[in-house]
Amino acid sequence: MNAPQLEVTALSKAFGGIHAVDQLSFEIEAGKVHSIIGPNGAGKTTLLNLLTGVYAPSSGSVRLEGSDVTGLEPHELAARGMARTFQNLQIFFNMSALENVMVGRHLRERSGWFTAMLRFPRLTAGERESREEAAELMRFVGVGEYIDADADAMPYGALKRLEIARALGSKPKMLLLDEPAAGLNPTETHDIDTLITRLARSGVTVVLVEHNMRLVMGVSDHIVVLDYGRKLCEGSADHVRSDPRVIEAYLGSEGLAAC
Amino acid sequence: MNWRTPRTGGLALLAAVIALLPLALVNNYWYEVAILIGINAIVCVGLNLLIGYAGQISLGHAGFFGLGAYGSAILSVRYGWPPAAALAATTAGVALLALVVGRPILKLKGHYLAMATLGMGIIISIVIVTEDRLTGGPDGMSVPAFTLPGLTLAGERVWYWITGAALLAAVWIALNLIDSPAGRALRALHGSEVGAQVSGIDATRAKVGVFVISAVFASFAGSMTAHYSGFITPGKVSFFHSIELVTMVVFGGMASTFGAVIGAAMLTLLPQLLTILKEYEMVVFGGVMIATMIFFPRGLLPSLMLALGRKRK
Amino acid sequence: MLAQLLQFLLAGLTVGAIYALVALGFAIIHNASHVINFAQGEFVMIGGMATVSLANSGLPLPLAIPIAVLAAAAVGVVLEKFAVEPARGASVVTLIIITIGASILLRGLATLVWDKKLHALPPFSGDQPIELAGATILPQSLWVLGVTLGIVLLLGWFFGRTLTGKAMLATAHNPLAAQLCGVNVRFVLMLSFGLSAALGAIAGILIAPITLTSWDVGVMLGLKGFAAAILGGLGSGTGAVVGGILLGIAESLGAGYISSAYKDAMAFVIILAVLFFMPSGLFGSKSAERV
Amino acid sequence: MLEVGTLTSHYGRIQALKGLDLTVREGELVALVGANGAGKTTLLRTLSGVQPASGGSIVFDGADITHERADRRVKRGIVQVPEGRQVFGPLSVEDNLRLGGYTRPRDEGDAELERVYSMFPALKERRRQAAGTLSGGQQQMLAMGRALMARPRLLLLDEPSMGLAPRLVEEIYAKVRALKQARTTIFLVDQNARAALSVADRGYVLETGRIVLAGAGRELLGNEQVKAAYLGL
Repeated sequence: MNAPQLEVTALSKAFGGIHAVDQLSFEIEAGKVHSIIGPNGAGKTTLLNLLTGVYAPSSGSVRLEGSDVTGLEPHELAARGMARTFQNLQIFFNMSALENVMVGRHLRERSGWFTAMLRFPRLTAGERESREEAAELMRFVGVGEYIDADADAMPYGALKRLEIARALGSKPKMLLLDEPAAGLNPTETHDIDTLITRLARSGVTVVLVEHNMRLVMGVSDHIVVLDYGRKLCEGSADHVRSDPRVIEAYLGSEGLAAC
Repeated sequence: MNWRTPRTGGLALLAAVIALLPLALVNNYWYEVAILIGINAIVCVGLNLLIGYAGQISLGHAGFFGLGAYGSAILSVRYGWPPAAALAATTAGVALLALVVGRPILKLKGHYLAMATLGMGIIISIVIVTEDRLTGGPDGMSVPAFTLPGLTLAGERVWYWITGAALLAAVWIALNLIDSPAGRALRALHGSEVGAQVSGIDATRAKVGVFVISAVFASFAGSMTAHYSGFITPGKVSFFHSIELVTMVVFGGMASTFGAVIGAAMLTLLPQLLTILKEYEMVVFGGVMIATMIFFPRGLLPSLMLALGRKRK
Repeated sequence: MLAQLLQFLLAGLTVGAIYALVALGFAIIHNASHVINFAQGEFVMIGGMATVSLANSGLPLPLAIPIAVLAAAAVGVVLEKFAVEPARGASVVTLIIITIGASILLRGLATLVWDKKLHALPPFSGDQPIELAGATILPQSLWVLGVTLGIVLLLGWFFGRTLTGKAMLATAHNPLAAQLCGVNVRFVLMLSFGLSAALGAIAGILIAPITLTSWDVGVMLGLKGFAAAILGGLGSGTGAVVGGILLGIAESLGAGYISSAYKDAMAFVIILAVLFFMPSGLFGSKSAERV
Repeated sequence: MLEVGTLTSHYGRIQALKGLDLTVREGELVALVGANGAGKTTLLRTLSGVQPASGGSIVFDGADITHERADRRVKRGIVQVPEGRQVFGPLSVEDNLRLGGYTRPRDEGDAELERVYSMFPALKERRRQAAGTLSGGQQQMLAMGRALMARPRLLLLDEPSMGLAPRLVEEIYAKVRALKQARTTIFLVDQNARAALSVADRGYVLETGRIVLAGAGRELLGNEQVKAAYLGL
């Protein structure tokens, strides 16, 4: 087995004394689909925020491809190949759909402020390339029909995929998706399912936080189950599905059902 | 060439207005008003990059305007520098200052940022009023005309064309910036700061960058004012002028470069027109400000475009 | 030496108490609505000017003062109802421009209703300075300190003991949950504008006998009050009071020992210095951004 | 008692409720289950009036309250325990409770407070403590106690078990059952489908803003579709 791409060790985050993520350790292997599941309030989104630098951890460490990245800023982690989407969409509603995806290419743009302000020819060429690639990405995630639309004129389901396109703009090595299927209808969810599989096949490591179990069980190579910020168990879909602790955490205790 | 994009059609329209406006300027007074509009518009175009596009408030930009004006004045009067060198040195100095203070200031958010920029502006203003040996204090100081080797630039007509050209350049630069990777980064910060950060944008660096650019625009306009009018007073450095500038930007429409120009034009003209109201001037002015913001919270130009767009559909 | 220091401290304390009252007004409105009310200084002006004109028309001070305070409170409520409420949901900058417009409008009205001259209000109880360990203090300063202390205690009682006060705190902390408890948040909004206008007016009346008053006296006082509120940490009542007193004392010491020309700059130098190290002020809460 | 007809609501630009019908009868405990993002919380907020309805109607006790202000609805007896507790952190436990009784006559306050304390003795011990320092379970108790102070005729419970340990979930549900026995009408929303449906008289399943299934609580609990939706079984 290869060295893990991401190594999380004893990671903790406390908000005002309450541990949202508590002494969490796990590993993520390159090119696989990893899912993080758990009941509401289990700390999944907090974990994603820690991994992508949105929050600084209270303690513990994160190593990416062997080097310590604990406490780095989000843009520094992005530069090391991490990209993500958000449960509460963080779309730039003041921009067009295409521009949203072009922002995702930010790290790969070559022209700086001066080139931009005086509009040197180099910029125009770069812009053309950027636009074409962004349009291509939009078609790839299945929102090609909105290439000329403003972001605030797009339906919810399309916005979720627009965010994925933006995340892909940086050509990430690792893509973290926070509830990509929440609020989507079954057809849309199925499309996300296909998209994740295609991404994984193209070599991107996918880290998925999701409530839709059918989606999770279908696509994941490896699942980490969280409860109260701690790791309840981890393993393959079949392994996790048959763990009684998981069933209890999800459906509530058997004792309750009996009364 | 697509004439309907702002960079081509909008610039052409602005150039046409600037070229034809002298037909309507019946005397030197109106030339003066037109120049004042142009100068305010240059500051607002820069300030709009910061407030409208990047979403960072500044209630202290009159400070940069004042530093530009007084920097040019002091270097050319007290130290005998040629005006062009004074202008260049002042602009560079203001850019450097904005870079240094921008970093800690722009880490602040919301009302704390408003307070810090406001404080910065007021400190600059108080220093200018107090250091009267250099600045002439509250009475102001006179400034020589702008000269280039073998050429003296003076008179309303000459400055009208200089201001017009400078405004066109300012608008062109702003439009270029907006429609570029750097400009998209700024707009992204406004749309969602965390979304921008995870896309690889260094928020602090981008904010400081646009802060410096907007400070340079203001400083340059200040230097122009000093040489054009030949006399400067601390009034243009005051807190009120900072507020006036922000109001112009918001009034015309945030995140709209031409909106900033229109806002500058409207709010420079309005007090001239309101003088006929004499003692009611302030009441009406305040009332217009409130009403405009309530009925057009996005500013005049964007609201107008929205209405037009709806009609077309 | 020591007497001089004491003298500066007393002067700073007096003006600091005024800043504290204005800052409390900023904090109360910000808590209820997240608006920074740039017209806050105008309430100070209205308080002073209204009292002067009522007193000149022959009304005794004990009657003129409450009428002036109520008038200012009414202006505050009207401001909320007709300028702030219709713009609900607008951006922070838009709201700032609206309150600045209101401030210009109120100043314009003041020049119409009154005039552009400076006015003096007689001190409440004579102007015979009182000796105090080598320093002197005006009786009016004692009024300022006493009334401010009284108001701080009264506000403490209001927010700490009454259900209406607690409903205001609750609304500030969590408007959604307050609504679910049956609190009418619009009423709370109006109440907070009225209350902070009254506080501003009282500040204006207290200080008028010391510094004179006029139609434009509110601008600097408003800005200093804002600085004090930010220094303390927006939204914290204790912060507003401490911020106000600190600014007043720093200003007075700065003017006395450093340079009187830079007296007005002191407040802003301090606020910048503090914000660079404590971006949420002295007592402000550091809220983690939830994504 | 409560009749909701073709209710729609938009959350920002998203249509969260897409024409939703349901009824709650006096004395009933009705549960609503559904996945994250299905619109459960939006529905409760629309019922409480803190989120505007964009279409349809809400009728309570025969009166159309679709566009009534939130505080008036509390006076009518529609009281919500919001998702994530939302206690007033800096205020004391007792202040939180007293604010719950904000709409009630002042002289009832003390008696009501004793009633709530007798139901939640843990709160009485901590009456002077700031609510923000309580544990998650205690905060949930406080949120429920705060709602009870308003003497609700219809109690809306949003995700009472969220983020709580199983033992605490059982404790909370024991209180819910006690309330039910006291004939309080309850509308309960929970992601913990088993817990919610097992105490409910009737249940609804919500999926992307629409009711897709309705029936008796036990019946839904055994439904294959419900099982599948929650664990991919």
